Amino acid sequence: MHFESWNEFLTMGGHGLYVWMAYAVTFIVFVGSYVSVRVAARRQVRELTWRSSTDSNVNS
Amino acid sequence: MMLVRLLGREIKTVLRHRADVLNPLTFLFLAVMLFAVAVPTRDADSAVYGGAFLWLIVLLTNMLALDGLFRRDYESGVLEQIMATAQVPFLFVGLRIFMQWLSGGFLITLLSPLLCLLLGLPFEIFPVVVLSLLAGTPALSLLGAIGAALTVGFARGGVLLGLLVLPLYLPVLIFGAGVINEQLVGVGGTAQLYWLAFISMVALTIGPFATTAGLKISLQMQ
Amino acid sequence: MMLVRLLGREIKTVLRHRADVLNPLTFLFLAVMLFAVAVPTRDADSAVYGGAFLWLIVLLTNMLALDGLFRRDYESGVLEQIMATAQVPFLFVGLRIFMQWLSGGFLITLLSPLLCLLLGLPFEIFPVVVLSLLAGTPALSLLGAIGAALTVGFARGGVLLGLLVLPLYLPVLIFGAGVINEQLVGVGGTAQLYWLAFISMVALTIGPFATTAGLKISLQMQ
Amino acid sequence: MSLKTFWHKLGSPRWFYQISAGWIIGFGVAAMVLLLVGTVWGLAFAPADYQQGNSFRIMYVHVPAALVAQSLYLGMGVAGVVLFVWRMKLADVAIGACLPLGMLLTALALFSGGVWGRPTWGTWWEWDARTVSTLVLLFLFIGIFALREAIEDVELRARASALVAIVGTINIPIIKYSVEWWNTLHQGSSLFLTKKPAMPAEMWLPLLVMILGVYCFAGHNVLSRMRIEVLRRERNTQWVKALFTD
Amino acid sequence: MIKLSQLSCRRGEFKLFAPLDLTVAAGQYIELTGPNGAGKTTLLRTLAGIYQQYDGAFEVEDFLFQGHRIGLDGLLNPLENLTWHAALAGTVVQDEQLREALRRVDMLNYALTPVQAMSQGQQRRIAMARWLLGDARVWLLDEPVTALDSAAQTLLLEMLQSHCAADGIVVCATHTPLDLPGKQSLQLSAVTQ
Amino acid sequence: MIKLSQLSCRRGEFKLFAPLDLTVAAGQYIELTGPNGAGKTTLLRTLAGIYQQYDGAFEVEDFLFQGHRIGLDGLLNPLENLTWHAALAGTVVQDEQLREALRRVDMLNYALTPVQAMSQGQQRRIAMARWLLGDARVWLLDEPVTALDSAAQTLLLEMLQSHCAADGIVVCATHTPLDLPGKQSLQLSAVTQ
Ligand code: HEM
Ligand SMILES: Nc1ncnc2c1ncn2[C@@H]1O[C@H](COP(=O)(O)OP(=O)(O)OP(=O)(O)O)[C@@H](O)[C@H]1O
Ligand SMILES: Nc1ncnc2c1ncn2[C@@H]1O[C@H](COP(=O)(O)OP(=O)(O)OP(=O)(O)O)[C@@H](O)[C@H]1O
Ligand SMILES: [Mg+2]
Ligand SMILES: [Mg+2]
Repeated sequence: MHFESWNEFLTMGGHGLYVWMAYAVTFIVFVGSYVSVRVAARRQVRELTWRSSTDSNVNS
Repeated sequence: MMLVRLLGREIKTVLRHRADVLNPLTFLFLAVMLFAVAVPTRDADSAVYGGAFLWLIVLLTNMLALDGLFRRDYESGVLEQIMATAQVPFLFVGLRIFMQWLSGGFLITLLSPLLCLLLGLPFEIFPVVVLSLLAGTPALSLLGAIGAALTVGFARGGVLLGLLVLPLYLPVLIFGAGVINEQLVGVGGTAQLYWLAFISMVALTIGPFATTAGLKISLQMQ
Repeated sequence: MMLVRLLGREIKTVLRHRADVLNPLTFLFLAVMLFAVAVPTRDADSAVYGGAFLWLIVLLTNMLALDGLFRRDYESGVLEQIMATAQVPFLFVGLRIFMQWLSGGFLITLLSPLLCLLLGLPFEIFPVVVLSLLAGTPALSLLGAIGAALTVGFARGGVLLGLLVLPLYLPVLIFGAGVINEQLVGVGGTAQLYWLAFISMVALTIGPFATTAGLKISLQMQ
Repeated sequence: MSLKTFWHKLGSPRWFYQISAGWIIGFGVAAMVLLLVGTVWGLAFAPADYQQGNSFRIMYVHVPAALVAQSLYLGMGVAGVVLFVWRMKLADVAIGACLPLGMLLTALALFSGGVWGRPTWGTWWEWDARTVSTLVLLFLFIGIFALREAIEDVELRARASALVAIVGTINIPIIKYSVEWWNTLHQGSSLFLTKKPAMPAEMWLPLLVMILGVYCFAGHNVLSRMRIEVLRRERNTQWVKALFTD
Repeated sequence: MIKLSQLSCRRGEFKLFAPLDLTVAAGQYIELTGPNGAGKTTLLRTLAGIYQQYDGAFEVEDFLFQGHRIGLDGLLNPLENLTWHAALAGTVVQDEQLREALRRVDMLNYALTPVQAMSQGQQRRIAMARWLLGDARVWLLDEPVTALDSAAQTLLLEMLQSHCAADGIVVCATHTPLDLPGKQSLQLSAVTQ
Repeated sequence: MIKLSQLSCRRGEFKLFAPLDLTVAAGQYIELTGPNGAGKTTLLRTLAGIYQQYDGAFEVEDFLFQGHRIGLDGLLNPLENLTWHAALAGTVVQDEQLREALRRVDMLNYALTPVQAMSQGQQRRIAMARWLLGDARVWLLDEPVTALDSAAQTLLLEMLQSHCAADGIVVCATHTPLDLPGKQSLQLSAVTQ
């Protein structure tokens, strides 16, 4: 482990603000795009199941 | 009164469809970037050029958007209908100019701090830049509309538009860039700011009328 | 052969009517004058800005003229006829691009010494400016035509055109302004000149084909 | 299965839907592991840079974002060629899927670069070779995005964005070279797979892990967006209906 | 009520037709005929106040004008176009009236499609819906039959008949005669250039 | 010779009409009829190679196409436009042939006027002159009767008759039936959206 203590790890020799800001935004970007795809997929599944169930009983 | 309600509805409909808001902004950022790339040295007085260039590019973006302002309505016969049916045609023409300013000049003003950042202008003059743009861009749209109205009849009006409109734009540019330079040098540029606002007022009074007259002339040629 | 004679006649007819030659020039002179007015200090290194600014304005003028390049033929049905009747449509599209370059880029190149004078550039770099414009402007017209072809279908294509085309213009601007700066500093800028010519060659190969494909797409929307 | 049959099968959306499930899970897991290991390694264990101190750790986020963003654009160019030459509908689905992540990663590269520049160059924004080429990349992405927004018709939108992607890709090397020539204040490209990297091994190894991690993430994200688009486009076909009648 | 006294239109310094004198009472249908280039469009645009190079005088009550051009904004859909036109004429229309007009021209299921994504005849039908909404007494129509299919042509005849019956006036340039009661034909003779 | 096999056009993913099978021999006149929005223009633009969103296949020999749009450059005068079109089709025409074509459509004295300074009907006549110059065997015409006065309508009929007589083929979308010998009508039924 490069750093001796936790709080040194956090301050990063004075550059902590920048490093954590960059990593925070990266985390948001990655998780955000993952979640948005998941939500879109789930919404589509709900929509398609609803459509096909109404279609099936319409023409059955 | 009744007319205001009507105009409200027109703004909603026109805005929803034609305010392709995103494009003028990205075009502007690109142009600013091209400037910063083209100008190799970065030093104090480059800020002066930066300010002047910002105004020049706002002016050119405005002209690019103006060229198409009336052309489509001219070809489709909508202008014909405005002149034939409306009791107060200059009101509807004025509304179209307002829409163009809203999705052009006004938006640029809102985002000008970002542009200043890219141009490397010092922080303290950001408010002045915003103010100068706010005061100046209405004049750009109004005066530009006159040129657009007159040249809509010609096939390649775009560049003739430049010819007609640039002399009208000259004072706006001089004062706009002037405000920024004065501020940079420290001498308060408020005098130019008032001049800008004054030009916009004058443009507001003559703009819609002159544009309507210009459109009437172009319609004779159709 | 026969086709060349035909094209000769086409150039004559199109040139006589549509090369509103005067306009790109006047627009350019006005823009250069605006620059001279906007930039208060006149000193040695302003020549650097002058060179960069000249290229930037040539680029933006080109874009202004491009916006209307295909729009009128699109509306009048002439583009429809080209795609329907011509065995080799990209030839006639290429010819239109050539006409636009002739009355735009090429003309600016011919008159650039005058512009350099206005911008206060030293005499000895006039030939370099002319050469760089000659090598660079074909690429501007050819690449710009691709953007114009794709955006002709949209109402306010002008600014979307800027968005599509400016990134492609960046290298031309960098090398164009670069050649002038190198020359000013005394280091021979010939390498960049070859790069400009190379970009124009690449643009010549992909330009007409991509533009024709773009026009075909826009015609589907009519 | 020979490449020929693979290529032929790629034409059928249904086949793509079936095989992509496995790939998405594979990429997802790999990305999770690689990114976790890479971040921890880069943040906590890699030695500090003797000049920049710890701020160089932003590189582990900045470089992968920039590289993957560029490869996504090149991927769109390739998909454009596939669409024009072989008229494959899936290529348009690919372009539509790469676009959002590409824009996001370019913006991330710009942001992280700016944040990194603050302590090292003293300003948030510095006009130099790398910054300009990334900004141009962002505008190339926005150009295609704006064009796709402007065209409703699916087939026309496909051909128009394919054309712009191809022309853009042809220009990327020219833009890169012109920007490089123009002035390179930016740190020389220190990581070439061919020559020995300027950084010590324990510095660029986590970078390699992060780059692979982000590539896997991109694979996962793009493929899942493609699956959604394929389902949307084939929603009226029998096989999709059969899938969803429980 | 329309009154023309010694009205003749000019293109540059070239007179298009001999000066006209005409008074049109309520309920009448004037059919403007003449060869191509006789000046029918120019006359109608003059009466509509768009074209201003004429000699003599004329008076026209509140009118609506339909030229060779459709006059609709291609980006907006029929509902928005019709609302905008009503605002132009200073009248306020409820949504119900708009739908009724579109139903009458059989374009209700295109109510939300941008006008540019329609066929020539469909766009013409939207323009016809516009006439129904205004309360203009005088209709100035320039070749309204263009691009209309047989169903739309019969609808056009019905609309003109009911407008004239309600004391309205129709002045219509056309190359295919329309049999309406009380038709008065106005022949513009072509002048060689 | 024209051959359609299972040809149907699409707007987005919406099919406009049922697939068509048709073989047209030399000398025949096909009249395309159907309500507004049936897809006549789309079919003609597909046959002319302008519109590419179709299913099925078709073959058309060398053809000329006349759409709703005039297809002439407004800034150029008729002579220049006709020369340009001939160059487009790859044929060379002498001045004499141009004047003869303009004389036939009675537009000789407008030979030097820019096309944009002409009435709708006059512009249509210049387009008709263009048909005379090319040697295309197949004529694809979209509502050619628009804006033509009675004299021009009779001229149109004569031209179509002599073209068919000379083993040419005419495919014409129109709302007003044209009585030509050997007429075969092709009805496109409208599909509700
Ligand atoms: C907004 C600012 C910045 C942008 C847009 C940017 C962009 C980029 C890009 C696109 C790359 C990948 C180059 C390639 O294609 O291989 C890169 C790599 C790199 N950047 Fe930046 N950068 C920025 C700021 C910085 C700063 C401030 C530093 C350090 C002081 C830095 C250090 C590096 C390093 C070390 C690499 C790795 C070299 C390589 O892998 O080729 N960058 N940057
Ligand atoms: N530019 C367009 N974009 C999208 N859809 C269109 C466009 N033009 C026409 N359509 C649609 O395609 C269908 C057929 O149009 P087309 O112009 O071929 O009809 P048409 O038979 O020529 O009708 P008309 O007799 O009115 O000319 C119509 O339903 C119309 O709504
Ligand atoms: N834009 C214009 N500029 C100059 N002259 C024009 C213009 N439009 C028409 N003209 C001329 O004016 C005369 C009358 O034109 P107008 O359009 O009124 O004829 P019209 O009766 O409508 O013919 P059509 O039946 O073909 O529509 C014609 O000789 C024409 O050449
Ligand atoms: Mg007329
Ligand atoms: Mg049609």
